[in-house]
Amino acid sequence: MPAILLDRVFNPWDEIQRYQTEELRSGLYGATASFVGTMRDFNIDEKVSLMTLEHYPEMTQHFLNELCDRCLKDYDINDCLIVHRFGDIHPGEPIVLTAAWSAHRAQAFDACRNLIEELKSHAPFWKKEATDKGERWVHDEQQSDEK
Amino acid sequence: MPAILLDRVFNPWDEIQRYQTEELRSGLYGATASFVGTMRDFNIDEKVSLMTLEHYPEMTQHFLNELCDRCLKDYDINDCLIVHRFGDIHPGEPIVLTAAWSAHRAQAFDACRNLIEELKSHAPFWKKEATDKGERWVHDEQQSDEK
Amino acid sequence: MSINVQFFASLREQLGKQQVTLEFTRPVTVLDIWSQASDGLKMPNNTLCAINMEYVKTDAMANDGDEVAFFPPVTGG
Amino acid sequence: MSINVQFFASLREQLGKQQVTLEFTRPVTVLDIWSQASDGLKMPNNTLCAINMEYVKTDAMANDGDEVAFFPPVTGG
Repeated sequence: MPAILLDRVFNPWDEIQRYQTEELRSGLYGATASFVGTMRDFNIDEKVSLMTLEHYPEMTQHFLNELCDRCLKDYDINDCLIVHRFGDIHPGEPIVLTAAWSAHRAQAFDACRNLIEELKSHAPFWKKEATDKGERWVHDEQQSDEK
Repeated sequence: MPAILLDRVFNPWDEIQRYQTEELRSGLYGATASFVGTMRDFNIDEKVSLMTLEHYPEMTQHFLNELCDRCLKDYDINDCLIVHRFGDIHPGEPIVLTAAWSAHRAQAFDACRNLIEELKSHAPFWKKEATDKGERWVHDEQQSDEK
Repeated sequence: MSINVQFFASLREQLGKQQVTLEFTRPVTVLDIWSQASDGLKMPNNTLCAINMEYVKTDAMANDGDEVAFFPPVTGG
Repeated sequence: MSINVQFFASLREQLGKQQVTLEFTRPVTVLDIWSQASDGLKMPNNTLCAINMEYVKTDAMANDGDEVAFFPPVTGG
């Protein structure tokens, strides 16, 4: 149930695979739900060329650790995983992965979705986009337009 | 938006990756939700050593194609994917993958979940398990215990 | 008219056949087809029926050349 | 008592500083800390506050050695 912060490009499918191969007993779980958030190359009708993700390292790690702990308590799951980028991110690159393993698909889906919803609402990250018209901080109201 | 039936072991994470690399423009979608159903090595308190998945080839393919079509109409998604095994399956092996790509995470989650729920309710597949006590057909009421 | 009848899973095993082709001289429902194909076995309550790959109810009419299938509740995914 | 104050994102840019250490001689609230650290800028309505990595309201009390952070609504994921 780790939460991993990364300052480099990552492959979410490799991360899921590596984690379940190394940490989970094959045959234990029947359902794996995952979500991957990827940087789009447009947002609110403007072309975005680069995004910089600022975070508050200790608090972000602390928050995501607690989120995983709560998720394991609140849902009937075997395990869960969060991977999140920070720093400079280019269009098409993955930003975040959340995943949950369970015996039951409803619990896997609900836990996976809870992870990303809580992360988006409360984890201390801030996006700054570079567009044709210059840099701008993404505001929370704009998130809904984004993904 | 293909539905793929396979009679061999497949790696769901490779399938997602291959599909989105080959078929989707990077930077187009912001949200990818996926579900993987895996064969567990126990069900209803019995150890299961082998599962045979029977299907009705033409109808199963037809049903899954229609399901993908409907999903693209009913949800605001860029694309979706179904991969499903048939034949002999061993514990730990993936049985099914559903995935949906969207600009919006809620639509990606809802579409992905709709695919697996509709598939489980209506796609013509039948599971037969080999346990210590012999072979048995899995009944629909037992599905809920499984995943 | 000729109807191609298919059975799957536990129904296939119970009836001891996967496929049979039946001839009829008058229009028939899916239930009529079951009666003729099933050697006297009453159709289990939860049986699902399809004509040409589409789910139908037991009172649906089949036409010449149709493929009619009977199977138990599905358990895929 | 000494308080380590941190600012992030647009607040960091607006105030032109990421970190400042303040000294107080009496117990203070998070809002008091903002007032002393923000060079007269009124706290934006949507500002989030944390003491030692936990979200708090502006009337929470800070203790010696605490890290107090101010930042705009979060936009991760």
